[in-house]
Amino acid sequence: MATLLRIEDLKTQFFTSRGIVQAVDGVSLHVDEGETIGVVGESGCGKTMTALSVLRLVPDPGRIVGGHIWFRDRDVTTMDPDQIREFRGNDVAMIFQDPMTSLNPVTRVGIQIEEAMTAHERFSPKDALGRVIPLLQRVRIPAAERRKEDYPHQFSGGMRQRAMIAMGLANEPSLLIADEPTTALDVTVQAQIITLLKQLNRELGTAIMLITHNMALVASICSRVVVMYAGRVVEEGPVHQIFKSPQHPYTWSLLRSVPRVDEVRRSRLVSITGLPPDLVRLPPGCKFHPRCAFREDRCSEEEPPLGEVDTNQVARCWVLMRNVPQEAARELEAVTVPHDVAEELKSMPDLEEAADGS
Amino acid sequence: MRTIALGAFAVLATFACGGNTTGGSSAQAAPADQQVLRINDGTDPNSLDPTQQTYTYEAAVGRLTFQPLLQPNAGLTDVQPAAAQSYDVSSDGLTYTFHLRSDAKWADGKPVVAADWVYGWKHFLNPALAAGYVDPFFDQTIAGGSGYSDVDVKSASAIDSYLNGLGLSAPDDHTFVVKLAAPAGYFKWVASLWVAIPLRKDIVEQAAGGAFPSTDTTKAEAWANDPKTIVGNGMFKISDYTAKDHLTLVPSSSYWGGAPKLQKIIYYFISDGNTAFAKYRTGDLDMLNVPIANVDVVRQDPQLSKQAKLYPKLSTFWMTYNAKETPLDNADVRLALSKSIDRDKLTKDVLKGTDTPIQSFIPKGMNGYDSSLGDPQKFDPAAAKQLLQKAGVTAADLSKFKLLTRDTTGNKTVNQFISQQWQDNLGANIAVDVVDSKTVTSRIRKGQFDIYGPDGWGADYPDQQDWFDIFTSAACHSLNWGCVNMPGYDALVQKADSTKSDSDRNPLYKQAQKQLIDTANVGFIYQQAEYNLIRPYVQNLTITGIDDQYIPGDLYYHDVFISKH
Amino acid sequence: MANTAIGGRPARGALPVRRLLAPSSRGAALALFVARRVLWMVPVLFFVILITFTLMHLAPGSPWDKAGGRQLSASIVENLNTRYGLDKPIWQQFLLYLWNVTHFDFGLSYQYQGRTVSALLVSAWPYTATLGVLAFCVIVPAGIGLGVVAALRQNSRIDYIAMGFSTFGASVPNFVVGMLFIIVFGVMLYNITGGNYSLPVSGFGLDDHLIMPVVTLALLPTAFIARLTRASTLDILRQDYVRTAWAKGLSERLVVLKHILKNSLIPIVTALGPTFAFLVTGSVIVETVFVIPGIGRSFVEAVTSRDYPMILATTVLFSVVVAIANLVVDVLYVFIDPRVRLT
Amino acid sequence: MALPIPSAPLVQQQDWDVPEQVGLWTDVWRRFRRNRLAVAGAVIVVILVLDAVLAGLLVQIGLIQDPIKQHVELSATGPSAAHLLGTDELGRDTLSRLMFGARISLTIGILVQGIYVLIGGTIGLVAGYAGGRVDNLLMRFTDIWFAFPDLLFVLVLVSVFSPSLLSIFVAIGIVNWVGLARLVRGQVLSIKEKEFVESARAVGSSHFKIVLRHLVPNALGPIIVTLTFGIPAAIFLEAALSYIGVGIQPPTPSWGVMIQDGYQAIYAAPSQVLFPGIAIAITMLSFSFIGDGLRDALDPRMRR
Repeated sequence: MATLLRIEDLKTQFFTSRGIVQAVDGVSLHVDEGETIGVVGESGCGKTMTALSVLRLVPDPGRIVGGHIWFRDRDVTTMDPDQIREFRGNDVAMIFQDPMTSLNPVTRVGIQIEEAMTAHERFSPKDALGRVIPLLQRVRIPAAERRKEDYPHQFSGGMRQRAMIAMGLANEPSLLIADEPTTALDVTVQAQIITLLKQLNRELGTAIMLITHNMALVASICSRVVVMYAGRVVEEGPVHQIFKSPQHPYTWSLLRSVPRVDEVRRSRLVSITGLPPDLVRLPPGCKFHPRCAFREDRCSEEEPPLGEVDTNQVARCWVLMRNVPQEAARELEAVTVPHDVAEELKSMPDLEEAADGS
Repeated sequence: MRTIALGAFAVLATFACGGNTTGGSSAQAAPADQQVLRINDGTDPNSLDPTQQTYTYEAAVGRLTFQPLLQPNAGLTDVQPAAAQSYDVSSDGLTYTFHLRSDAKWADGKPVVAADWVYGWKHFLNPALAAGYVDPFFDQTIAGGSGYSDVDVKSASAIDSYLNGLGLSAPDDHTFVVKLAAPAGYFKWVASLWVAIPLRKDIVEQAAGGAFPSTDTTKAEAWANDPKTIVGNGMFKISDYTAKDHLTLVPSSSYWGGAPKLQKIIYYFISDGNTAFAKYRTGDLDMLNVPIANVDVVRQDPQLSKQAKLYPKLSTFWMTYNAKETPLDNADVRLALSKSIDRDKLTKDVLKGTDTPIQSFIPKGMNGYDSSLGDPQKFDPAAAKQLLQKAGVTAADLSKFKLLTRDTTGNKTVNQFISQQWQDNLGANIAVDVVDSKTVTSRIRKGQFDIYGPDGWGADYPDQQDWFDIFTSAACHSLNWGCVNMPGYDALVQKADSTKSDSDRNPLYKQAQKQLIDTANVGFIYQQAEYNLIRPYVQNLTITGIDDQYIPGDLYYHDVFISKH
Repeated sequence: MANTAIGGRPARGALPVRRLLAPSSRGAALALFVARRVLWMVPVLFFVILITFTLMHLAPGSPWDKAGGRQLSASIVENLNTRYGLDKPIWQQFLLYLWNVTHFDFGLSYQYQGRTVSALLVSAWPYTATLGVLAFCVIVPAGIGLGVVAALRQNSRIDYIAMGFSTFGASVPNFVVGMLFIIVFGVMLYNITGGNYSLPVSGFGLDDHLIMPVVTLALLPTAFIARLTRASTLDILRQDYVRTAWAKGLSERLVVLKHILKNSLIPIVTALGPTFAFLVTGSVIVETVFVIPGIGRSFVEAVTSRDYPMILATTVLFSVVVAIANLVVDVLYVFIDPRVRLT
Repeated sequence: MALPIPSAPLVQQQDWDVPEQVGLWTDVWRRFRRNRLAVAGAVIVVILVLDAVLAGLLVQIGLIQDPIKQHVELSATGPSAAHLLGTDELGRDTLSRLMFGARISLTIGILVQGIYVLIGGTIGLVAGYAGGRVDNLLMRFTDIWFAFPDLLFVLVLVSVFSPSLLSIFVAIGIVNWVGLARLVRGQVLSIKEKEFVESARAVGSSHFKIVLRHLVPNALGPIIVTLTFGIPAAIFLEAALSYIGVGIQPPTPSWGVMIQDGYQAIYAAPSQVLFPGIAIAITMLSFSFIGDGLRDALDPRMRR
C-alpha cells in the first residue's frame, strides 16, 4: 500500500522560562493508506505533540524546529497558512481526548459539524446542511434531525465523542488522528467508540492513527504499533509481533502492566518505577536507562540507534529482551497477554444499533 | 468653574473709575457681515426676564434687550438719560417725574407708553415672583412698598392691593411718576438698575394664554421662556438661544437712538476658563477675561500681550471675622490678623499682579476713597504680635480657628496663602476649611464659622450709602456675617443716608469708614482688577469699573464697531 | 427551521416532528421575563426617589442661598418656599411628588425660573444622546477589536501598545485629556496652519465639532473594554474547543468571531450595559470642557444648586436608563450562552 | 551471559531524573515568581508603599523639600534645578507633594477595591450562584444603588461627620461596587453551568468549596481588570470630592487633587498635570501586572 503520511526526524520544542522542553526529539514514523496504527507511551512521552505537529497545531510556546512531515507528496512543515488551513480537517482530521470541553458550548452541534464542511469548498452550504444528519446517523446518534439542534451540554460524554468523530469525518479525510478518544469515557462507551472506528476504517478506508496509553485498545484495533518514550520512538512493529516478543524493556514492561480480567493468575503486576523523565533535563544515553531493570553500563553513556530486531520490527536498545535470560524476566513475572485474547478482542462482534443515546 | 470676581460675590453695576475707550472712531468700519462681536458670558442667565436677573452675567443680556429709565454716564460721575428723556425731582425729594421719549418704540415697532412702565415695575414688585433685587432698593424706597414681605402670596387680592398701593402712576402716555416714602438722593441710581424696566401687558398675557391671577407665577413668567416673546425696548433683541451653548443678539430696528452699528452679538456660555482661552487663541472670540493661571502665558506671548489690558474694578475684598467666637470679638486680635497679611506678595505673586493691595473700605476711583485711613491695617508682623500680647491671646488660642473657604480654585489658592501668612507671621495654625458653596452660605447666615473669606463687595449703585449699610447691626447675619459690635456706627450711617447734599454726607461716611478700619471689623486685603484680552479691531468700546467681569463695556454697545482687519 | 432529512433516511422510530414548543416557548418566556423586569422597575424607582428625597432635604444649604453677595431676604425666601410648595411637611411633599411623577409632571426647576424640569431635560438630551451613542459606536469595535488582537498576539508589541494605551486612558482624567486635545488640535493646529484651520474647541455641531468630545468620552471606556476583552479572551484561548476549531481548518476570522468571541462576550456585554447608560446620560466633565449643551452638567449642577426637582428628575432618569441597560444585558446573556437560564 | 540482577534499589534519583510534586500554593508562588512582569509590579508597589510611609522621614533628613512650604514667587513652574519636578500654583515642590500624595491616593485607590470585592463580589457571587428569586432580589437591590445619588450622600455625610479620609472611603466604597457585582454575577452565571462544576456538585462538595475552588479562579480574569481600573477611578473620585470640600483639606496633597489644581495652569505648566498622571499610571500598571501574574499562576490548566 502507498504511504499516506511519513514523519522524518521531527523535532518539536517548547521554549519555556524553565528551559527548552524537547517534547518531540527526532521522531520518524509512517502511516500507509487505510492502515490503523497505534502510538503508545506514558503521558508526556510526546505522542500527542507529534500528532499536533502533523496538523501544525502546536500551542504556544511550542514550535516545530526540525524534520519533515510528508503527506503523500507534500511537506506539511513548509505549507503556508492558507495551505495549512485547507489541509486541516480535509486531508487529515483530528479528534481529541475530552469530549466535555472539545465542543463549542454556545453553538449548536449541527452547525459545528456543518461549518467543518463549509470551511473547505468541497461542499456547497446546501450540500453541507444535507450531510449533517447522515453523518450523525453514521456515528450512531439517534433522532439525528432533532439532536443536531441541541447544544453540546445537552449531549452525554459518549454522544459528544461521536459528534466529534462525525465532525472529523465530515470531509472524508484520508487520515483520522484520534488522540485518546476513549480515555474520558466509561468502559461500555469505550467499546462502542472503538467498534465505530473499526467500522469507519473498513467502510471508508480512512487511515487511523490511534494515540493511547492503553495497550489493550491497540491490540484490538491496530495493525501496527509505535512505542514512544521521552519524545522519541523506542520500538515499532506489527502488533502481534510486538505483543508476542517485545524487544525494548520499556515495551516489555508496558505489556506486563496490562491487567487481565478473565484470567485468574496470582502474579504481581509490574509497575515501572519512577515517572517519565523531565524533558528539559534529559538523562544521557538511553533515556529509559534510569528506570530499566536490564541496563548495562553502555546504556547510560550512548543512546542506541533504532535498529532492526525482526522483520518489520525495530527497537532502540543495546540489550534487547531476547538477550535477557528467562529467569531474570520471570522474576519480574507478569501476566502476558495470550495471543488468543488479542485475537478475541479483535474479532469483537459489531454492536447492533446502540440502544440509547447515553 | 467660573468664579464671579474671585470673591464669589455679586459685582453689580456700580461706580466709575474713569471710563476709557478702545481704539478710535477714525478707523474704517469692516463690511456689514463682519460687524459681529463674539464674547464669552460664562454662564446661562437663569431667566431672560430682566426683573428676575440678579448676577451681572445675566444683566449683560437684560441690559441690551430692555433699557431702564436712566443709565450711568461714561465717567460714572452721574446718571444720563436713557429710556427717559429727562427727569425732575420735587422740592421735598419725594416725587420723581420721568419724561419718556415720544419716539421710544418696542422691538416690534409699537410705541412705549407710561402704562408699560407701571406694568413692568409692578410685575417686578409682585411678591409672589420674589425677584431678587426688590429688597432693599425698591420696597424700602417707593411709597407703599415697605409691606412687601408681609403680603400673603397665596391671595391674589392681597397682592393686587399691595401693587395698587405703590406710588407708581402714569398721568399721560409720556410721563411716569414715582413717589418715594422718604427722600433718597441715590434713587436716580436705583432707577438705572437693569431690573427697572417696562413690560408689555399684552405680550405677557398672550404668552400666559390670557389674563391670569397675580399669584400664578408660572404664567407670569411664561413669556420669558421663549426668545421670540422677549420683546424689549432695548437696542438689541434675541435672535436665537440654545441653553448652555450660546445666545445671539441682533439690532432692534425700532430703537429710538438709531440701530447700533454691530449687526450681531454672540454670547457663548463657556464656564471652563481654559476652553475660553483656547477659543480666543483660535480666533473664535473677540474679547476674553484671562484666568489668573494664564496671565503669565499672555504676558509672555508676543501677540497676546499687546491685546491685553488691566481694568481696575470698583470692588474690595476682605477677611470676615466672626465676633461671636472669642477672642475674635477683641479688635486688637482682628487688627493683628489683618496686619499679618503681606498684601503686596499676595497681589504680585499669587494673583499675578492683576489686583491691587488695599487697607481701606471704599475702592480707589470712587467718591469716598481715602488710602490714608488704611494705616491701622498696614502689613506689620511685629506690631501684629505685640497687639496679640496686649490682648493676652496666644497663637494656640487662634489655632483652634478654621478659615471657611468656598470650593473654587481661586478661593482655595488665596486662602492657603493667607493661612500660611498667619502661620509664618503669628505662629497661628488656622487651617483652610474648604466647603461646598451652598453649605458655606447656610453656615455664614447662621454664624457657624470662625473666619470666612475672601468676602467682598461691589456696590449696587455708585453711592457710599450702599457700601456702609452692609455693616449695620440690622444687616447682621445678612451681609454683615461677622456681626461685630460697632457702637455709634448705625446712627452715623443713618444720619448720613438721610442728608441730601454730598458736602454734608461725605465727612459722616468718612468717620464711619475710619471706625470700620480702626476696629478691623473686617481685614481689607485687595481691590480687584480684570486682565482682559480685546481684539485690536474692536473699536469704540467704552470700559468702566462697573462692567461685568467677562464683558467689558457692556453698558455702551451702541457705538461699538469692528474695523477692517 | 431548516427542512429535515434531505435524502438521509430518518432515524427509525423518530417521527419527523417539528419542535413546536421550543422556539416560541423561548420567545414567550422572554416576553414574560421582560414584562416582569419592567414591573420590578416600579419598586426600584420608588426606593431611588425615597433615598434621593431624604438625602436632598438632609443636605445643608437651601436652594435659595446665593453663591455669593446679597442674599435674598427672609420674606422673599418665604415667598419662594410657598411658590414651590416647600412650606408643606416633608412627607406630604414626598407623596405629592410621587403623584406628580406618575403623571409625568417633574415640576419646575428652581434654578431656571418658570421652566419645567422635563422641558429642560428633553430639549438638552438629544445633544448628550448623540455624543453618547457616537462614543458607544467607537467603544464597542475599538475596545473589543483591540482586546482580541492583544490577546491573540499576547506579549507581542501590539499587546504592550494596547496595555500602554489602556493604562494612559485610565490614569489621566478626561478633563486633562480633553484639554490636551484642545491645546494640540485647537491652539497648536491653528498656529501651525497659520490660522486657517483648527478643530473647533467648543460647541456642538453634527460636524468636526464632535471629534474631540466623542474621542475624549470614549477613551476610558475603550481602554476598559479592551482590557476586559483581552482578559476574557485569554481565558477562552486556552479552551479545547478553540483547538478543535483550528483543527477543522476554519479561517482565523471564523475561529475568532464564532468560537473565541462568542464565548468571551459575557463579561464584555455586562460592562457595556452600564457603560451605555453612563454615556447616554452625559458626562459633566466632557460637556463642561467642550461646552456641549447637554444634560451631563444638570446632574452635578442640580445638586450644587440644590435644585430639588432637577435632582430627582436626573436621578430617576438615570435609574430608568441603567435599569433598561441591565435588562438588555440579562436578555443578551441567554442569546450568548444557551446554558444560562432566565431567572 | 547472565546479567547480575540488581536486587538493590535502582540508581538513586538524579536531579534530571524526575520532577518532584509540589503543593498548590508553593506552585502558585513559584510560577508567580517566574513571571518577570508580575515581580516588577510587586517591587514597584513595595517602593510606593515605602515612599508613602517614609515620606515624612525624608523631609526631616532633608532629602526632599517640605510639601506645604510655599514659594509664591515661583508659582506654576516646570521642572528646574531647585524643584526637580517643578512647582504648583503656590510654588510648592511638586516632587515632595507627589511622594506625600501617595499616602492618600494609594490608601484610597487600593483599599477601596477591598470594599468593592467585599460588597460587590459577594453580592455578585451569591446572585449568580443561587439564581432564581435570590438573584432577582439582589440585582434589583443593585439597580437601586446604580442610581444612588452619591454626591448628595457625601454632602449629608460630611455635614454630620467632619470631612476626613474615612468619609471619602464610605462615600466611594458604598456606591461604586455595583459594576463589580454585575460582572461577577455574569461570570458565575455562565461558568456554573460548566461540566466540572456539575461533577463537583455530583461529588457532593459543599457550595462554598465549589464557589471558591471552581467559580472564582475561572472568573478571575475580568475581575482583576475591573479592580485595576478601579484604582485610578477611586483616586479621581477622591479628588472630585475633595474639590467640593468633602475629602481631604488643603494643603494636604493627593495625586488626584494635584491634577485638578494643575489643570487650572495647564497652559502655564502642563508638567504639573502629567507627573501625578504618570504616578497613577505606574501604580495601575504594576497592579495589572500583579493581577495578570496571579491569574496565570492560579490558572489550573497552566499548573503541570
